[in-house]
Amino acid sequence: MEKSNKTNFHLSKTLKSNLITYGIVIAAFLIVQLLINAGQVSSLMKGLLVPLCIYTILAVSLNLTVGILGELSLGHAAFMCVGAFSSSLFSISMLEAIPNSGFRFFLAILIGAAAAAVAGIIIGIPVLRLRGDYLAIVTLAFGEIIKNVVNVIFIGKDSNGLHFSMKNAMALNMEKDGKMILNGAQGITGTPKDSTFFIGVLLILVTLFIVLNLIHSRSGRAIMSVRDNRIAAESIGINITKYKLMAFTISASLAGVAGVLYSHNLSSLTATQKNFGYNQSIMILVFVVLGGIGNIRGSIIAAITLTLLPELLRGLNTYRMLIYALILIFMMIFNWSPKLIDLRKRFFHKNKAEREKV
Amino acid sequence: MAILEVKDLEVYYGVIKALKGISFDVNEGEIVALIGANGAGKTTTLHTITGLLKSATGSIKFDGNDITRIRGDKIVGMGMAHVPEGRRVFAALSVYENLKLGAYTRRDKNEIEETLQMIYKRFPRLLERKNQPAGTLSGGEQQMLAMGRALMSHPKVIVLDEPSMGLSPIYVSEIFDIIQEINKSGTTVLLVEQNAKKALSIANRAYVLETGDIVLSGDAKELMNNDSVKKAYLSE
Amino acid sequence: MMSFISYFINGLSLGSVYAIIALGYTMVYGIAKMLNFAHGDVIMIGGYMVFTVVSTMGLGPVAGVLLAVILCTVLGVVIEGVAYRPLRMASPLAVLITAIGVSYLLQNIALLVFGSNPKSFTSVVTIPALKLANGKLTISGETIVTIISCVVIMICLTTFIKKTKAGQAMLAVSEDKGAAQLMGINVDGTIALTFAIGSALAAVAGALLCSAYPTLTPYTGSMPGIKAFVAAVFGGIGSIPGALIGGLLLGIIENLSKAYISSQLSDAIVFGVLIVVLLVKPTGILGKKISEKV
Amino acid sequence: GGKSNGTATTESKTESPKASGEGSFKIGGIGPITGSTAIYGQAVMNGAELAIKEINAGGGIGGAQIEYNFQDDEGDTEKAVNAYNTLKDWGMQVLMGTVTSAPCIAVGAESSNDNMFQLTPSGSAVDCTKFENQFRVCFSDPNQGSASAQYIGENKLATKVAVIYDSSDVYSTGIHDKFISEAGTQGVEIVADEAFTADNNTNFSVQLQKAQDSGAELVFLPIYYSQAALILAQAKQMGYETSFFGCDGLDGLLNVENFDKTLAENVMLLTPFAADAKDELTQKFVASYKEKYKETPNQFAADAYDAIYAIKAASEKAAVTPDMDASAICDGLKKAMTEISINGLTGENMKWTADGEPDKAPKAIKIVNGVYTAM
Amino acid sequence: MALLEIKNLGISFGGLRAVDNFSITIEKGQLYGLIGPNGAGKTTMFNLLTGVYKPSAGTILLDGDNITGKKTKDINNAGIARTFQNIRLFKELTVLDNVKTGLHNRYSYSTLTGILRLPKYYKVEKEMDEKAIELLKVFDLDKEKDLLASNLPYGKQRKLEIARALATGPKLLLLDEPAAGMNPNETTELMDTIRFVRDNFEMTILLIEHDMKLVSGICEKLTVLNFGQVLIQGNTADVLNDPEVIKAYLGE
Ligand SMILES: Nc1ncnc2c1ncn2[C@@H]1O[C@H](COP(=O)(O)OP(=O)(O)OP(=O)(O)O)[C@@H](O)[C@H]1O
Ligand SMILES: Nc1ncnc2c1ncn2[C@@H]1O[C@H](COP(=O)(O)OP(=O)(O)OP(=O)(O)O)[C@@H](O)[C@H]1O
Ligand SMILES: [Mg+2]
Ligand SMILES: [Mg+2]
Repeated sequence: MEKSNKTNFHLSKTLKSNLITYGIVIAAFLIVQLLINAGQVSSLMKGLLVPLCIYTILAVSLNLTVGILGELSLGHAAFMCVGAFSSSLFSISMLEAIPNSGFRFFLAILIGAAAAAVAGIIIGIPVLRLRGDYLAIVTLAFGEIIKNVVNVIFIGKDSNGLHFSMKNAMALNMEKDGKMILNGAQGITGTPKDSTFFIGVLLILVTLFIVLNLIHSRSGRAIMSVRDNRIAAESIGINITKYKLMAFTISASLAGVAGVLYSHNLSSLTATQKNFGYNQSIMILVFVVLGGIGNIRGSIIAAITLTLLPELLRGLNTYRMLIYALILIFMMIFNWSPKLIDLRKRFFHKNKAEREKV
Repeated sequence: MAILEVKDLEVYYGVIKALKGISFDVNEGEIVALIGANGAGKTTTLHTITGLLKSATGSIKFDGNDITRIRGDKIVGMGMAHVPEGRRVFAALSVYENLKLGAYTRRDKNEIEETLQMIYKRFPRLLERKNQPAGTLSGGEQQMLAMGRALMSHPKVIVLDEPSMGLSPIYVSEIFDIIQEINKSGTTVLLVEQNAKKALSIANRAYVLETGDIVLSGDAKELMNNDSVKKAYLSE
Repeated sequence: MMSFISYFINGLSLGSVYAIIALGYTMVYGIAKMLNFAHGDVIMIGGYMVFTVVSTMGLGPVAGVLLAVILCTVLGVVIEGVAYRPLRMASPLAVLITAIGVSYLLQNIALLVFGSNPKSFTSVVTIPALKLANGKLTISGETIVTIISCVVIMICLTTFIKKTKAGQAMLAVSEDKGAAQLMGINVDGTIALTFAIGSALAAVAGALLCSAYPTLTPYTGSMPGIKAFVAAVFGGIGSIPGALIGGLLLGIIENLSKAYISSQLSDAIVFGVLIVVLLVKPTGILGKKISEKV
Repeated sequence: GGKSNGTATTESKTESPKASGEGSFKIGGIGPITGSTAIYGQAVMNGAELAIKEINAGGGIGGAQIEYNFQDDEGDTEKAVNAYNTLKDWGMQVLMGTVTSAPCIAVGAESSNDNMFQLTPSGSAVDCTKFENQFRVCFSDPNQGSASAQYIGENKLATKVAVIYDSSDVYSTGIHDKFISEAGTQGVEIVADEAFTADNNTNFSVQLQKAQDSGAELVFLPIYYSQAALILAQAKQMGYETSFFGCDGLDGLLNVENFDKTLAENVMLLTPFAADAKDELTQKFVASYKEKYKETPNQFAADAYDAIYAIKAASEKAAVTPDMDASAICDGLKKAMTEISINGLTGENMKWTADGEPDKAPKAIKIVNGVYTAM
Repeated sequence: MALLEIKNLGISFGGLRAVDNFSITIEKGQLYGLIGPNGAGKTTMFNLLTGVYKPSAGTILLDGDNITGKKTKDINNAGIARTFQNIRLFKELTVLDNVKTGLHNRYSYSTLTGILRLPKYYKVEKEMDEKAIELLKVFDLDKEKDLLASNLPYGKQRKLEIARALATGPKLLLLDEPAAGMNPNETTELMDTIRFVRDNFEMTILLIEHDMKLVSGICEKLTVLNFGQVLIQGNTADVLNDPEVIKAYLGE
């Protein structure tokens, strides 16, 4: 009897932790909405709301690969890129066919997620055979390939239908009335601005729901067992490839969703080192590591803090990124130095003990 | 004279207090055994002595010097060797390279060569496998290598963490012979063993560790006859 | 045919630059087991140092390289001591991210000190170019010096690691820091030495990189850094001859694919080849197979 | 060094605090002042600042002082929107920016929504002036592409031309595409069309080799001067002697620190601005820029300088006052822009059409004995 | 029919013949010991048997099925589970989750069911919890079920590994030096547990061990390996008194 009580307690402990995570997101949303209604939110903050959602989703989804699956990926932004471009293409070509922006955006999200998932599978199948830093470098390589390839794709539309080329815009041989949809490095312009804070928060919740429920399920345990000890996992009959691929693909497709939000938030979409290259992938990794590998709530907090930080430092102007770098280094050491962790633990322990005494 | 003196040692893992202020000493030329159940803190004690862990409070004196705050590698340079739990051989390096690293703190090439030959004689398997990557050795072979590597430094004091683990019976006896032999040739030994009976049979003195505290100490032979020790560690 | 040889030789030049950077990368990775993403930026700092000494102060190229080596060595040791050492026992990922922070920091320091305008770099190489086939093919002095430096550095490093005590200590530290300490090895000292060597190599690489491609901005180091990292992986990361081979191959493949396939997709092709190589040989060309005893 | 001393972005000048809002115009600027394109953003930031200092010293716009606030976008679209919003919070009434094209397009969507007047000094992509509140100082890319082709064709500079361009850059591809399509009509044959990318922009041996092998008489470089400097050096290294022709991006070439100017001998460029031009306006500008920022200004700085003066001219024409809100100012300026004509660094009698394009004549310039000379 | 039948199994590493011409037959329900000097090839045998290494010669029949050269996971599914000489737990998972992971292939619901938390998820998870706790109780680990595996003391980690292996529902359980690092009291306890498992789970067990007290105490039959080859096979008492075995292995 007592035992089964304990089981319930165990379940409810993770449940409680999950509910807190959802609660934080919902509370944050409500507070921001109230402030907006009260006119207390600056334009900068309003403009940052959707990006904050994007980076939160990216961080949580990468944490699935890095923290839960235990594989280092340096190409996460590439999946975002796939999601962004595929959904933008869809939205632009369907602008007239589906005038209902809500429904069109809903389909765009599905398409972005699916395209990124497909990319995840295509990349995952060969890549996941590698280990550790080799896997990291190959994901980086794939990320760069995707970015490079996107930059040489030209798609145009005229009265004869769609045209496609990988050379340049002239090679499309379009009629006079032709309109470029995807113009190589010049990218896509005119994606409808369908992303809203509300949808962003909704998608964060969906992401959390998927990731948290996955972790605390049979498949999640299998994924984590592969992370902790591959050989032991095999020895108890776990299909390593399947679970690695599953985690990788889900993570990719959620990054794709973030990409959809990204491309539908800005009217110009180009694939550069900054937004879809390894710089961005590494930035997402920074969120994950700073927030604590495998710690979903930490990812959210780190993503929000580090996205806001450079904006808050704007007053420092040319020194801005310098200070940002220093703060990043300092935060990493503060969060990760074993000595400081010990100190903190002992300090809090002492405090707690004292409080209990009282 | 005590070559190793431990006083009021407290060690933490985060908030877990693994050693709760233990004191003991080892005299020059002795074999001292440290016994205790799983998780009692034996390994923690040895790690703290050789500087792999830092103590929160307390002091350790080695050969007259306070080594409490001294860097681990210097302690080794002062003449202390450690056969660690879990063997910790350098997996990608060959057996030979592992042994050479054991003699890192020594300078005289001839003396090193001499010790090397002595070790090959003791553990012919190591000579046979001298070019094999240490990581592919069998468990017992790695244990031999860990022992050989520690001996390469020609230490004044050697601390041994379960040196017989994973060894076949014939080698277990062999290893205890070796311990006695190096002790005779002047090396002081601090020994941690699950095989308490064997350990006590070769030790001069022993300490019994229970959840981070020393609960018993004394002459090894006497402890062997102590009822509580018998019951807890020597069950037949 | 002539143009093929020419593309090939130019690829070799490029490759030799990658190789020399990769040597430093692989050195630090092999011993400290960390991807030092700031390596490319140390190269950039080395470049600026040479530039300042040679072009601004008007001293000779030898003095420039020497001072750059000294500065970068100190810089490397300081970075290691301040930013990486506190995280020694933490997850390698934490150090990787800190290295990224250091990379940003160095770039922004350079941006503030030297400005964003590119500087044209005066080559530190004074050897004339080698003319072949009636002057139809030229191998530049920079290429010759870079390749020779690579080979010399490779041989020195290999000997150093194989034959010296410090080298053996590095190997031990790379495997198990705790056990290395139990051998009497000063772990922090050994890692600092590794960074010192790696950063000194970065300074040399910086001088040669900027001599071969004579431009210098605060971001000069980052792309070659990434490419050299790829080269190091290509050759088998941690393997010193592997870095050389990886670098040269990378340069040659990059140039040939530019010439014969597509100049826009050459990077994609290089990365594609890397992926294929790793799928066939998961630890790179000369990488040791990591066999885990079960 | 080319760093700003920070005054550019801090809010008010030495004016009294009440100057802000009521008595002074708030002009915001956006561009990359960190990151790999910082060189362009910093030039714009400085060029505009210089103009504003002059105007303020001379009594401001219709008697009102200008407050200037420049925000970093790192060359990134998303950061540019953040910068825009930051400026809005500050109370910006007129936007001078952004510097690079993709961010400019993204910000354009916001500014048109807010009806905020936007004048970009250097955003040259077609879509940078998509909305009616958007104007630009520089030529649009296609404009430069066709102008270059025409110039080469009409002046019979060459019949066989090779092109080396940055396929990952909006500016470069924009000019390139138009140039290629226009070349045919001008009797110019494209014998080699070679690209490079931002990630691969230091080694040009293959592209040059191909140009050489193709027998091109002229190499067209619709790129920025930092890469051009390298291309010239490498061409020299491989012993490839040919003529080079570029657009406004090439301006700045001679001012690359430590650059061997003999490499640039006989390079031709079609640009509205050259720092070595002998006219008084340019010389004064260059001198004060050099004094203040310790380097020679490039065309980005000149574009920004002109942009500020264009805003001044339009504001005075429309008789807008600082107490008007941004939207009202925009309505005034939109109309006034098409009515003004200014003599700037980048053109005499510059006028604007309602679709935001400047109307000015490019100058063809050739580098002779290390200085720009009109052709 | 024998549960496990190995014929002429062999493998080499470089020039070293680590296991050579090895044959063994184990009947259902037997408690079988594999002993031999260090480096004789015992662990290598386990690795061959579980597909970690591919044998260069020989066949392995489990319950009549040829499982030679199959993948590790398939061999586990066919009914062989093992523990490792150097413990391999899922360190960042709780004790309970370690065992539940062992149950992975015996209790199933789809990933989607898990994510959407359909009723089946709760039902199956509950069954898994119950089954896992039942197993933990056998090893007296149920009180530690919410601890991380890495925080268990050594002896308990060994037990947890056995529990996890058992959770896969094997026909044959392989234990590699289960008593290593345990003191005599704990070893005695472990012997009881192994016997209990054999009896209550109708398990067949093959174990490697250097602790003679355990070997002589619970093994019914023994095979002695020496230099990769079978030195002798037979009843425990007979084998342990064999002069060759004494000379090569036991000493004295
Ligand atoms: N790295 C660690 N982090 C947290 N706790 C630890 C760590 N290492 C050991 N402990 C805890 O400290 C206590 C003492 O452990 P120690 O390893 O010293 O025991 P031991 O006597 O050597 O045991 P064994 O016989 O199992 O080797 C144990 O409760 C153990 O769980
Ligand atoms: N991957 C490998 N490469 C090379 N040699 C190996 C490899 N694996 C095992 N060996 C060698 O094969 C022999 C048998 O090793 P194994 O681990 O099976 O021994 P064991 O009987 O389990 O010994 P122990 O009782 O010491 O654990 C050893 O000599 C070992 O060095
Ligand atoms: Mg221990
Ligand atoms: Mg074994």
